[in-house]
Amino acid sequence: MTAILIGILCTIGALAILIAAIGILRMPDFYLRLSVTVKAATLGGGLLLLCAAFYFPDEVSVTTKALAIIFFLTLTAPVAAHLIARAAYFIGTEQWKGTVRDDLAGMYDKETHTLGSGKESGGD
Amino acid sequence: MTDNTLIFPVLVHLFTAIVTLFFWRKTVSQRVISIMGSVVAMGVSIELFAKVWTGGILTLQAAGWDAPFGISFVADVFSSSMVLLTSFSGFAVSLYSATGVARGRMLYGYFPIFHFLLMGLNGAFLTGDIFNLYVWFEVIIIASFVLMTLGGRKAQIEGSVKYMAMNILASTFFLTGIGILYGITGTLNMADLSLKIGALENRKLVDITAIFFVIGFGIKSAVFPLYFWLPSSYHTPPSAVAAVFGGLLTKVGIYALFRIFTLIFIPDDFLSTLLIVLAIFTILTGTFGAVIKNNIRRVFSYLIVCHIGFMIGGLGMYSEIALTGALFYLFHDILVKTNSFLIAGLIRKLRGTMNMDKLGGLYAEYPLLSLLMAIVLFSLVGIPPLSGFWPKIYLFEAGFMDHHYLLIGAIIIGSFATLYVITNLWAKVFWKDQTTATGEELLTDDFKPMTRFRKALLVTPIAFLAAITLYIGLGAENITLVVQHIAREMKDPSPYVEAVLGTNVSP
Amino acid sequence: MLAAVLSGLIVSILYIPFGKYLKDRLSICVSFLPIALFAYFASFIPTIRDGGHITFHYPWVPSLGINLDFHLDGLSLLFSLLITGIGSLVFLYAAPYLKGHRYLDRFYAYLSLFMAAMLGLVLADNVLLLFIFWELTSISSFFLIGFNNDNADSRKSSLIALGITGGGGFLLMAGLILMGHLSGSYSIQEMLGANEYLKGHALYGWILALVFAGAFTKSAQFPFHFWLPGAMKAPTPVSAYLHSATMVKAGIYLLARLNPVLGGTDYWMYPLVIIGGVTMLYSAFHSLFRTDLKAILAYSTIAALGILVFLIGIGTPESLLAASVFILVHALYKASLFLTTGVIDHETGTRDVTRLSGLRKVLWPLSIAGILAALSSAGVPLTFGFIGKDLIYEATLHTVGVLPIVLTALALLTNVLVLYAGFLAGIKPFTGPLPQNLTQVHLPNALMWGAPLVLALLGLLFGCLPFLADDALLNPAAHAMLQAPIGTSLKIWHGFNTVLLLSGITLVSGVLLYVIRKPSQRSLASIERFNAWSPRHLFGKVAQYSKAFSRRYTHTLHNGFLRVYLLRIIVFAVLLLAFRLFTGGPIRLTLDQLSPVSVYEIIVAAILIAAIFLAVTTSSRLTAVVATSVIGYCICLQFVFYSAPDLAMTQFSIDTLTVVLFVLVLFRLPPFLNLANRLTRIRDWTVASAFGAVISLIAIQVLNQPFDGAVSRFYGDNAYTLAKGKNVVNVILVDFRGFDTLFEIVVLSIAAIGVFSLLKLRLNASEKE
Amino acid sequence: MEIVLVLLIGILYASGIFMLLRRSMVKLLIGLTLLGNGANLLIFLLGGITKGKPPVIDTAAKLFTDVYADPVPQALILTAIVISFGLQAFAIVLLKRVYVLVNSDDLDDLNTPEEEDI
Amino acid sequence: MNSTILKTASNYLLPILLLFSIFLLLRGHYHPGGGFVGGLIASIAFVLHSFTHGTDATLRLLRIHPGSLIPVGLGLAALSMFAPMLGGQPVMTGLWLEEPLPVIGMVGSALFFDLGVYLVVVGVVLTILFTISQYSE
Amino acid sequence: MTLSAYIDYVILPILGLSLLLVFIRLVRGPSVVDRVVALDLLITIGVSVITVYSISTQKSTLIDVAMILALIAFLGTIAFAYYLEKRGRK
Amino acid sequence: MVKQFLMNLLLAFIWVALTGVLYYTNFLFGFAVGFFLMWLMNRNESDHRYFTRVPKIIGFFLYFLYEMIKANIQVAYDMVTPKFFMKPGIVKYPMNAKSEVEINLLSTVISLTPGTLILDVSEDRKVLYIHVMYLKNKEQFIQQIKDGFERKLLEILR
Ligand code: NA
Ligand code: NA
Repeated sequence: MTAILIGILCTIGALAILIAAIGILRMPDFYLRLSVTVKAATLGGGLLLLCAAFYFPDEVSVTTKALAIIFFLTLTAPVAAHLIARAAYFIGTEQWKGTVRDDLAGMYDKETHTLGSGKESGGD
Repeated sequence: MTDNTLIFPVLVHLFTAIVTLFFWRKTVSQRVISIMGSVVAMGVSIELFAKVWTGGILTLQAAGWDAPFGISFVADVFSSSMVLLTSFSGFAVSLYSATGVARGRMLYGYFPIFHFLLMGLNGAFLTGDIFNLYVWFEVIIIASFVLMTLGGRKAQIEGSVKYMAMNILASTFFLTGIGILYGITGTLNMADLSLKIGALENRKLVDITAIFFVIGFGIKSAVFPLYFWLPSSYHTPPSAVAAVFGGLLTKVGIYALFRIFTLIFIPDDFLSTLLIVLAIFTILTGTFGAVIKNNIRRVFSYLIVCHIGFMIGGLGMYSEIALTGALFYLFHDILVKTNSFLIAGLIRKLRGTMNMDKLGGLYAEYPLLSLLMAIVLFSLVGIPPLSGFWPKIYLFEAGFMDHHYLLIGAIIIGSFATLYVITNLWAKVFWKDQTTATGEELLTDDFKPMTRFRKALLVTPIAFLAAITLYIGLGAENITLVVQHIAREMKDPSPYVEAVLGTNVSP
Repeated sequence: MLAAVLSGLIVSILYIPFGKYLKDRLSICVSFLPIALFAYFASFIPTIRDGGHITFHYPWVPSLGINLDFHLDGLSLLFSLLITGIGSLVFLYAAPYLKGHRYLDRFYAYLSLFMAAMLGLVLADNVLLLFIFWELTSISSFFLIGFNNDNADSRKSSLIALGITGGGGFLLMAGLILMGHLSGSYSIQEMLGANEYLKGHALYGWILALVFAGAFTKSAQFPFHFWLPGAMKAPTPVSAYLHSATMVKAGIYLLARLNPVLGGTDYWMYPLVIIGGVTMLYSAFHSLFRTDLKAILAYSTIAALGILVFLIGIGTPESLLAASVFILVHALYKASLFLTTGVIDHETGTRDVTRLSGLRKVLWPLSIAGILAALSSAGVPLTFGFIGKDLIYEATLHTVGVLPIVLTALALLTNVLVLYAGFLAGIKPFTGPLPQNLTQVHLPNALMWGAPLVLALLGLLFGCLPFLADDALLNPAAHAMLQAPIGTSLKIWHGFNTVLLLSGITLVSGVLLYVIRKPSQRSLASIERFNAWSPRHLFGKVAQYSKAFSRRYTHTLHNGFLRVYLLRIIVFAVLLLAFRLFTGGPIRLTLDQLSPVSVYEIIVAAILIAAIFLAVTTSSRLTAVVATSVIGYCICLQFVFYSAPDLAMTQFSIDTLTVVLFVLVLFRLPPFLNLANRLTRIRDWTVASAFGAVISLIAIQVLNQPFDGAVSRFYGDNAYTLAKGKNVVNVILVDFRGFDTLFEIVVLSIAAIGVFSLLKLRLNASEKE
Repeated sequence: MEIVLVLLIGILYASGIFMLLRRSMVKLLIGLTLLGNGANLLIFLLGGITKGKPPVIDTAAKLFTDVYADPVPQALILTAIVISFGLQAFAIVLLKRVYVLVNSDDLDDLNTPEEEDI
Repeated sequence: MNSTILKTASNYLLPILLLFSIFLLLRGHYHPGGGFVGGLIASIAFVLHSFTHGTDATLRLLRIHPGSLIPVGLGLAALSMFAPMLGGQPVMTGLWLEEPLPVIGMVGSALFFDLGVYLVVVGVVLTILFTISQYSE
Repeated sequence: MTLSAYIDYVILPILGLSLLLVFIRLVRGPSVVDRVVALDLLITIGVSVITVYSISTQKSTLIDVAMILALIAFLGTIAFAYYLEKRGRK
Repeated sequence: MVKQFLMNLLLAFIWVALTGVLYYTNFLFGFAVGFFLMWLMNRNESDHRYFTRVPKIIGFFLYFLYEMIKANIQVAYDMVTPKFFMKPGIVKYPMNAKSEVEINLLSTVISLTPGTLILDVSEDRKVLYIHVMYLKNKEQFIQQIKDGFERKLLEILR
């Protein structure tokens, strides 16, 4: 019973990761790749860790650790993605030609890297 | 028998280093602690030597785990005398450093690292475990990197990069060798390795493993064609540092070569020939380099290379006489080379340069100092009956015994070059007068304005080492007894093996 | 005896603390030492005359067989007396000569040291002990020649002198050790017993070559002679003492001493006779062209040394007796001439023989000394030189085959030239008119003219009463050289024979030559045209070329490029490993005990390889760092697969930290430039791949070896029961092999301190060291 | 798998050496890292590899009940890794200093002529 | 780095990572982990903090310079190795309390040794990284 | 088919394949940030691989390794971002 | 509120201690029992938010999971099919969220759902810049987030 549950979760997780992998390979620009991979990988990794949590039920610490890793991954992945995306924007990484909109354009202060909201003056 | 005394030389320097770390930025305290630590280290080294000399090989199984399971420490006459010599050199340099090293360097950890280096050296001499030896080597290397770069001048950085690259490569060879050794024997204890390698049928594999050690230690001890780092770097650090390097760093490579190649890999024809050929080229290379250089420390650097060849040659011949000669040379060389670099430093203090063309007039201005230096310099040459003379007798005899005439020729050439180089140095630095050297320009003398106490701190270590060197020369009999004893130990390692593994292990 | 030998040494050491008090007035006191020693050695004369000899033994380095063994026989007594006797006079002479010199104390220190060394040399029974003193004489001579060390020529001469004698010294050392090794002892007395064995040994030639190298360099034989004229840069008393009477005779002494051990063969004789002959003729001829008094004397000294070598080479009893006589003769007249020259130089300020004449009017006691010495050197009857010359002809005539004619002719020619040189030095300055500029010259301190006069008078004394020296000294000396009784004794008158004829011819032609030929700068210039072929020049060339070679060698090898150094190391390693790998047996691999391969492992391995490739080929620094970390992570996965969780953790965290470090440091570094050309890269790849291949092959070899797991089993069995831990790796790290860990964190600590100081420490300009 | 590892080790060594022979100091450091990894893997392989059996005694047990991987090479490699981290950290900072000094990471620019000796 | 999100994240990551590092330190003798890895995690926590808030802020947070942890850690590790010598036992012999303490488990010299390692690693890594980042700032 | 075998023969190869695909992106770049993201993903997949492997071999010990990986990987990415941003500013 | 949560935790631990079964499932069961008991005993009207919030959290979690799987499938489909249907763009999104925690959670949630990714937060914390994969209409997208994640999240947090 547990084994089957684990098998299913495993499979979903692995497929999610595979999708992330395909995504990072196929997506046409950096932001899209990033977008695809962050969640798919977190989902996949989370599911696989959940399997481990189920698989070692008599070792509390293992379950705790598995959950802790999931928690940690979930928390850090978006932060990391945000930072690297920001850096990418600074170094002028190109966007796909099919991109329809860029509200960020011109909003960064070139010197200080502080980001404006466009609402400082006037208050929209 | 287990005896914790064995580890004291390591311990003293470790704690001296730690205590000086606690006194970070308090240079006066650091100096005092360093000198005290060195004195204590000298005391325990003497005690250790006396114990070993009278009571035979001492072993210490760390944490009480029997060999080969724990890390064994072994003090035989060889290692304890190396520890003893290190303590002499270390004391001298520590004393010299008190005034000879810029305060800025002391503020950034000169003394702790210096003691870590000495600790590493002692550890390397005392350990009976090949991987532990690797760790000691790494302690030595990193400490020497830091000492070499401390101050960060361009030449220092250049030297350090070369020194670093080649020494890390050496460590890689060493580590690879250890990996292979473990793979074929399943043990790391050197005594155990001695038995297991001795019993191994596949001699080809043994030789191959040995080659890794030849190269690894060969780089460390600056053997041709692996020596390049040495002349690239030894002229760059502060003289006190160069003194430790010149006196001890390459020697620990030599120590390791002697240890490994008399305990684990007994030189067969292949290894013996290899070592002798390397020795000949090493001597010649050092010779050629030394005769053309104009900077005192560059000259000394090449002389180190040259004289390394003498010792390697002795190891290659692998007869008792040859080993005796090589070991005698090793003992002499440690003290004299340390002192040579201290002298170079003192000269720099006196004149502000180490360029022989710009130097001059020391004999006229500082006759007693010059005399002191002369003793050291002529010991280096091996003017009889000073210390460098005696080992050559053994080496020549050994060479004649086993018909290694080319090696004898090389040693003659090397000795002759040393003579030329040193007398040339003498004539330029001491005899020639200062005005002809630099024309109108008068170089700075940092020595004259010093207080008597500071002057004494600079000169005493040189005199101290010179006195020991003189003792080695004039009291050669005692040294001879020691080195002959060691040579016998080397030719028959079974007492070592039994002391480590316990007597129940049949050789 | 030990005290006698070492007293000079002790005195010279005492000069270090007390020298400054002894400087002027008291310096004369030092002369008591050689005088006392002279008396001491003279006291042995009766014993030696009665055919006895005395040995002394003081242990020093018994395990090496080197002890302070001294042996006093006729030969060493002759030399000891010369050393202390002439030494006394030189000491006395030097006090006024160097009066007021700021380094007078040093001078006496060196001189005492030299005397001790010389005494040790001639008394040592042990060849290595002899060698020790031999080198000490070289060194003290070095300091004495360079005594006026602010003079560049002086420094150069002393370097050349030490270079030649020191170089020969090392060869000699090898030779002596070879002798000792073959005969089983370093004692000369014991070697005497092994002489037949030595002469028959295959290495006999080598022994001779090495010993000759030592003797010839020290005794200034052609082509090593040129250091001696250079050595005339030393103060004149030194020249008189070292470079005519004593040190240069060390080589002669050595040959004489070893004659019974090694001599008596053709290999011994021909080199000595030829080299001695060439030397004597060459340098005697050269003395013709010199105008500097000291140079003239130097060349005639070389000639005399040549004669001595020549005589020892002949090796007959007559020749050995002649040698021992000539040693004394030459020491007396040459030292006297040097000291005379010293006074002339000191008082007139010149040594140019063309500008000196008539000095008898102002320096009359000295002129007696000079003329007597010159006559002795000429071999005029009733001088000691006459006896010496007779014996030389006696010796050359008593050889066999065609040799008598050749050798006698050689000796004759040399003697004529030596006579000329002696006259030039001892007679020319005193005879003739006194030039105007020398009229103010006045007689110096009595010690200065007394010393040469004593020596010259001694020559006259022995010339008239040869038996005074004969039984007591010269016969025993020759006896020692031969190790057999000589059978002849010294006589003033041999009757009318060939020898007398030859002596007459020598005298007549020599005087004729002196009368006809006047020294001039022009003739000096004429000989100097041949300098390009002179041994000095040729040696200089050799030195120059070897320096140039050294420079090229060193700069080629040590060219400053790290990558070249590394390449050499690797090539060396590859060659060595490959050589041993492919000699002695094939390389096999048994596949049956290998573990199976899974897909994911292969994938990880493939990624690893690709990452390596990326790291190596990328042109972006950051990509290289990324690729390196991928490599680290893949290895980490391998560690996970193969049961090393601790390892994986550590590898991973360290790898990440390294990346962080790289990233922090890489700011603003320009991109990689492709700095190597294609050929270099191909070369490097070849070497690198060869190395990788060798490592792989070795790994395969090792895998074939059965593995002994006793140690790891012990750890597994005892980790919990004895060391209270379940993670065996950790237990090993903190317990079984805790030392490794302790010092591994020391490494880290040092690295941290290093980083800290490297980035923060800036020395200010005043902090030099 | 041993064969794969042998191959890997060879490649690691080879590429490490190749990188050592470059002029760039960054490459030199990467080369040293690669060599270090190669050496570690070599020790790991030659000590004998065992799959999926870490040398950790089960929570409940006091002794190993199953075969386990040789812990010795692991301990050695651990030490070696840490040590080479120390060296590497220092080397990387040295690289920084080199760059500050000569404004490039070309090691040839670093060579100081002998005339500048003190 | 001037990022609000990272700042917030690092505020809660720091205690989590520190807690975790102590966990790793204490269990090293039984499971993978130990002083070394524990120290690394702790230093990574502070490094993260310094990335966000700047090195100076982290140094203020630490109160002492991380470098001063090095001698303390070294001293602790060395003493725990050499303490047995005072009792006449071979150097480095493990000394253990008879009974395990709650939570921490068996307490012995090995634990102090590991703690020393932990401190040294934290000191070393932080010294290195902070020195570098201060240098480039 | 046991769970262990399923993981060995299905899940791990899938993950391996993913690793490979991500690695291809890492090699291809084109920008440094692409590589950094690929690296980050590689590590996340690595965490998964280790987790799954620990199930397959029934060694819970390995989860610890996964945990370390997850904790530390974040730092690497941050460092790269830090670097790129700083470099971008100059 | 915190007090209640701690109380609940304490009850869960007591349950675990009583049963002596050190499993996670057991702990969760204990937590649920405790929650139920506390809900039963709660008579204080002013403090009932704890009991509404727990179900809301669970609800939010389920909503999040649903969105995630839905969007994942969409993206997966886009990816395995050769042609891209994407219309990516960066959208400025004015937040209602104010505090650090709110902003962080909101951005985490948005980032973890496929198709959207937070690029940055403006310095004055008024605006999120979101990268959107399928951007048909800016206003519609903003409204969707406002009504979806942000509202639900703020309900829980405030
Ligand atoms: Na550990
Ligand atoms: Na999203």
